[in-house]
Amino acid sequence: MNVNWFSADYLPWLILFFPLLSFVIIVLGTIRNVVASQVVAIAGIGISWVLSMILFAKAVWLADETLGEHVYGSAIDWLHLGANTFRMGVQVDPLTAYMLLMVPLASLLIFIYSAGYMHGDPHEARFFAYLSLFVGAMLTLVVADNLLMLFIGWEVMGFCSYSLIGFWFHKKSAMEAGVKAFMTTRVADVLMLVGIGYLFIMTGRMEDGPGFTLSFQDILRNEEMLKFLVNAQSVIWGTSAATLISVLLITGTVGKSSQFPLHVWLPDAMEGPTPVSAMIHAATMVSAGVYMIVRMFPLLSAGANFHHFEYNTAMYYMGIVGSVTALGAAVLAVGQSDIKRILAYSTISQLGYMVAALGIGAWVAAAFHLVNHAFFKALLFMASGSVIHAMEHGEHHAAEHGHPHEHHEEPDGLVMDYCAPPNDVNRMGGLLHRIPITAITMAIGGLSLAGFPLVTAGFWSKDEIIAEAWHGGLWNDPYPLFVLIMLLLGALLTAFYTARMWFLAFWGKPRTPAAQYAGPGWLRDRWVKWWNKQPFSGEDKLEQEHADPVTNRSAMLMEIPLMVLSFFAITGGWIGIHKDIVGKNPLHDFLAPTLLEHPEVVPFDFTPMLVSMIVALGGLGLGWWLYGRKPLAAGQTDPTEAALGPGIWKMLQNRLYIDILYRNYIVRPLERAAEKIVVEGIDRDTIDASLESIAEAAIWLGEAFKRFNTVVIDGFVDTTVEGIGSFAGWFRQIQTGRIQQYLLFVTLALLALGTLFLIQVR
Amino acid sequence: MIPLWMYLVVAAGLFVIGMFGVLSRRNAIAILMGIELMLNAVNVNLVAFWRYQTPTKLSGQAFAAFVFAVAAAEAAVGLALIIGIYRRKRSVIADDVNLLKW
Amino acid sequence: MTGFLQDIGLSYELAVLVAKALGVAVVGAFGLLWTLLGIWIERKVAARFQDRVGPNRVGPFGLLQSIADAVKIILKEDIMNRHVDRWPYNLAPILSTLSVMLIWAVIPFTAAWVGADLNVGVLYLVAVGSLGTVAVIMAGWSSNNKYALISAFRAVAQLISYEVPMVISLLVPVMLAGSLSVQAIVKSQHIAYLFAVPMTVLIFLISGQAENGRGPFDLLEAESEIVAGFHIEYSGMKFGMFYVGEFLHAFTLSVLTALLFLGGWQGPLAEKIIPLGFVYLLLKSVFVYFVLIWVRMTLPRVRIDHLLNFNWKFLVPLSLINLLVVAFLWKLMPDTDQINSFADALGPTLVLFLANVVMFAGVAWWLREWARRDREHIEARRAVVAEPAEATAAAGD
Amino acid sequence: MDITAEAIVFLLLSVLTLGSALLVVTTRNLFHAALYLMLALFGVAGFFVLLAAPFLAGFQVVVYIGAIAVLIILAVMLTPSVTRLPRIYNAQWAVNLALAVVFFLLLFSVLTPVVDDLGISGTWGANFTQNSPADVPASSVSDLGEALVDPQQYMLPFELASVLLMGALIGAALLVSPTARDDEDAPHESGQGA
Repeated sequence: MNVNWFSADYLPWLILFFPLLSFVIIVLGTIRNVVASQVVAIAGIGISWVLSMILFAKAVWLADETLGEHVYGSAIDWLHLGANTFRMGVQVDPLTAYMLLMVPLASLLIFIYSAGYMHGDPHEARFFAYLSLFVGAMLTLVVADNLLMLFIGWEVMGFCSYSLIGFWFHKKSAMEAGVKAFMTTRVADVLMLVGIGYLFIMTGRMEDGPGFTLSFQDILRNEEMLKFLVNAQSVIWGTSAATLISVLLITGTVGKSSQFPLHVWLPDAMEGPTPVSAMIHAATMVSAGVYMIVRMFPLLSAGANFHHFEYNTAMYYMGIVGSVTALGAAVLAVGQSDIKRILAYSTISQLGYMVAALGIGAWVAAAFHLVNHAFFKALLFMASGSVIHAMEHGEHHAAEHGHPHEHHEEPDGLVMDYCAPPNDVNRMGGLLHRIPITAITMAIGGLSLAGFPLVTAGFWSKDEIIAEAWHGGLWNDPYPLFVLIMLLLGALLTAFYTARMWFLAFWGKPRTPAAQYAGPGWLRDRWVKWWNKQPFSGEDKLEQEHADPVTNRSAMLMEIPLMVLSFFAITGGWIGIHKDIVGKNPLHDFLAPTLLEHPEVVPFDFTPMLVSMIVALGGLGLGWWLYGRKPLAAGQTDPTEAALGPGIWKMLQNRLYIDILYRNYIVRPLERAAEKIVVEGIDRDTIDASLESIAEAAIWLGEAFKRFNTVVIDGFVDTTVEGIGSFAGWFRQIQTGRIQQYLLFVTLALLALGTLFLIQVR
Repeated sequence: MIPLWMYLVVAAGLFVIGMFGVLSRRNAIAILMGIELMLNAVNVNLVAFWRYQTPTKLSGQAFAAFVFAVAAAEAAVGLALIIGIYRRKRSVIADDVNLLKW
Repeated sequence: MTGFLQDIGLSYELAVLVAKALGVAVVGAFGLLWTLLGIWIERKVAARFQDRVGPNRVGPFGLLQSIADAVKIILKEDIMNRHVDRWPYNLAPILSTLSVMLIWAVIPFTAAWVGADLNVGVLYLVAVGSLGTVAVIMAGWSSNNKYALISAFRAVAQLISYEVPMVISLLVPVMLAGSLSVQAIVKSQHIAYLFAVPMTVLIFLISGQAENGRGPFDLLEAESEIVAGFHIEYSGMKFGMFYVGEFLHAFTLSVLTALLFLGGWQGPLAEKIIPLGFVYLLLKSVFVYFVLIWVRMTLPRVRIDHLLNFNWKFLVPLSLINLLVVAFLWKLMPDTDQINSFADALGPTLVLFLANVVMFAGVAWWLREWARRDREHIEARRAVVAEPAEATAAAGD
Repeated sequence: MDITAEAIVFLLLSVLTLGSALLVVTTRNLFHAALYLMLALFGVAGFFVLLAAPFLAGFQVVVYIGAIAVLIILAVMLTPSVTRLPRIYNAQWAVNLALAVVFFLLLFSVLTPVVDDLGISGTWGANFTQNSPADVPASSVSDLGEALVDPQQYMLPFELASVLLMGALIGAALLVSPTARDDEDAPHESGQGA
């Protein structure tokens, strides 16, 4: 085969190849060498990023409708199934290209950040191996040209998320969080696999169709196929095949992207190292779910005419699940004090936005928000990691200064409101002076998340979703209106809890000694001095280097990605500003050819924009009013708690008891049922019993054989052996050690031989 | 001239005498002497056959020469062993060195 | 001779037998008579070395002294200890003399006078020479005397050891002549081998002297240590026979040296006037014998370990190297198998002589290094021995 | 067979060799046995001369008598306390004697035409009756020398023999070297004698 690997048709293979290669190299080769593993992993993703950029540039260069019609891509035969063949292939259409802008870049930055964050961990090489595999799987999923290959990447990511969340496997909570994530997503994945299988079967039933296929090109860009699926009756009465498949696929996303009611795994997922959280929340895992439904949108929306506000079951499903998740998660985020958990709920909430946007047909907006969210959420998570690092350092430092370590019990299993001390925003305060770069970058990310008007990326993408909902809600259709209201409330709360988080962490005075001494690093201390108008002397520098020369490098490695991401958290949104404002919407023009039927652009309306501005600013303002105006002092009750009352607050902190509900009414009964029915009834009383009777029969037979063996065979063998033994005992007496006797025997033998020879000659 | 078989019979006698010495003498040095006698018997045979059967081909003489070399080596190592054993056990009786048995 | 005997009516075999017997008698008688003269010469020469006069009472210049001694020794009582091992004790002196006399069987006295020109003559020399060892051992053992036994031990060690370099050095003239026959070796010496291979001559003389148990190597009968050694229990003519054997052994060595390296009977007109060869041989032998007496009278006796060390660590390697060098050069030079005149021999002789000079230089350097190392070793040991004494002295203070 | 000089010499040598060999194995005094061994070896050398192999005869005297026998004597002298053992034969000597006689008779019956003459067996003998061999080439000694170093003939065994001798030399030196007795466990009688 003559392949030009640098043509756009084959380049996607290389993009996914290099991280996977890094994984193999690290696992098989450099697992003992941390630095080499770092280099290999970063080199792998770095090459991948460069190739992605090349591909993206090519796609942009070709930014007209032809890329939608003729995607880049190539495929090989993978598995022959009788008359049919599974083909594995890659494709790059505008949507993929847009994802390739985000995924490798965010991953690369997370990798660099990890090199600093994971410094000193005994299993750092393993960590990088998993990260590489994680990214490789995500890239596989992104460039896949069929649903099966996408599903492979999907599942590998499931495994990687399990491994990475439970990376500190000696910690029981981490291990359980890993299991929880894996099991929860597994529930959804099984349903999704059923959907994929059903889709595969249905495509084969179409007359004059392409035959059994899962290829995106064959299904999504084939109008007759979509029509056939919509009209085909499914196995469940009253629903079309398209509906059934869509619901199953969306369920997969509900698990993967952590939508209500399967959202419970994501908040626990931050038991893993912070770069993993950044990875899961931004670049890979949860994005994959949304990416999948964005990708499958033509199928999901088949039969609906949402431009004229006619929706189908799948879209209702998405819209309701998404908006409920968006608001619910935002509400939950308000009640959290763990900085990472706040961000986790915000992720769930934002993913809810995207799913809800798809539910009302805002396809471009969903993709837009997906990428923007990835940037600022990666930024926020890495910044929070930096904060945690600083707090841990501060704790050690405080201990050196005479403040005793606080020994905290780690949760054994599912403890709802546990918050690890360095993560607790109540224990922070005043960190702006200790870690200014982190504070500033986090502020940028937070503003983007909150949708600070006109400047930030988050504003533009979120605004587009709200605008679309507004557009639908204008027609007094209750469904878009419901979505709109939910999303607006969610946006308000998002701005509020973002402000709360930031002010609690960085504003005011330090509330604990740990916060007072937080934050190492040359750059940070230099900034601290600069901020406090103190000269940074050479002595200080020497002291720092003496204290911890390695941490300085880690700190630097952790801060560079923050600054890079800050840039994207702001500018990422500018490519998608509505064309009525700036005259051209390049993102929309670029993405639109992906779909067979180009999505219409909702006419610009100033009202929703104003509303969203007000909501965002209102939320931020409320946050400032409660937390920024007079910063929380040590020991003071949270103002929100005071406003809501302890009952609701406790409920919020316990995540509305959903997790406990699951535990008590699903997990435990299931466990009990498994114990009773499967273990005792089926396994022990039926299978074991029958096995035991077989075993008893076998034992009896064995006894019989044994008796035969002892008496007959052993008797024979023993007699032989004893005979040989006694003969040997008698015979060994000739070995007297007397050389002359031996010689006598030799001579006798010689004589015998000679006589024999003579007789023969005769 | 003397027929070949006379040489052979003398050699056989020498060999048998040496063999008896090897088999019967208790002293290790005497055993070694017996071995020398046997080797000499073989040499006589070799040379006699060379003389009577193939006087133009020197195989017999060459083999006798090699027997000399082997005998010299055997005597040197054998006597060294005997003296070593004597130093250790104060005995050169072959039957006293019978540790290697069942 | 055989012809004459056949003429007077004897059969061929008998004639040969008688002729041989006559030859043996003549040679043996000459040997014994020459002993008497030789002993006188030796005593005279030794006396000169020791700044004495030597025998001068009996006969002119004391010439008859040996005869007087012989008469005396024959007439002395033959004492035999009761505990001696009778047969070996009595056989030993005979064997001692016999082994020397047997050597004379292959010596070519002139171009025509030779007892038996064996084609394995040199090997015969070596073989018969080794019988002398047996005589010494037998004497030492059978005397049932500690000193004699020690002497026998020494004899075994010394004689077997020095046989190695001697045989190796004997190979050199064999190689140069291309024959084992002594007569052939003598005849091939158009230029005496002494000039071609002086190193070999030196090695041969040293090892031969040691074989004889004379000169600086007379440990077998070191009077000051083991009171005459293996012949301590012998008296009378048995002792006399040992004495004769020893003297003849030494003189035979001189004769062999003369034959193998000095051209033997060769000399002006030696092939024309046959008896002249005998005179030449005698002169050359006496000269070598004089040298041997010189050495014997000049050098002190060596210790047994020095003796063996010198042999195994110096003489054997040196003789091997010497043999290899000569063999290599001899193989290298053209037409070495067709040397029929003085002129033919000149070139190869020169080459070999030069090689020997180089070897001498190497040996001199080697010995110097050896001596230097020895000296350093001794000094180091002396320092080690001296130091603890000082240390204890210091501790005592 | 006529009574020629050669026959007489052969007879004498046979008596000498076999007689002294018998004495070697029967003499109580080992020193005497070693001397008899020398005599027997000398007789063998005589056979070599009779068989027109003077080189081997010389070799026999040099190597066997001059070296091996002397070494044996040395060994005898080094182990003096056992030269006069109460018994010189071990327990099986009678069997050995019978065996030796049978063996000799076996060989005798094979080798000699006498058996045929006696009519004991018609076809046993391998016929070794030739008594007038061809003459030995005059150059047999130098031929032997050349054969020993000829790559086509005996060079390999010759070199192997030299390696063997070297090994024996080193091995013997090692076996009796003073350092080899360091681990000695037997009591030192010599040490107490002084």
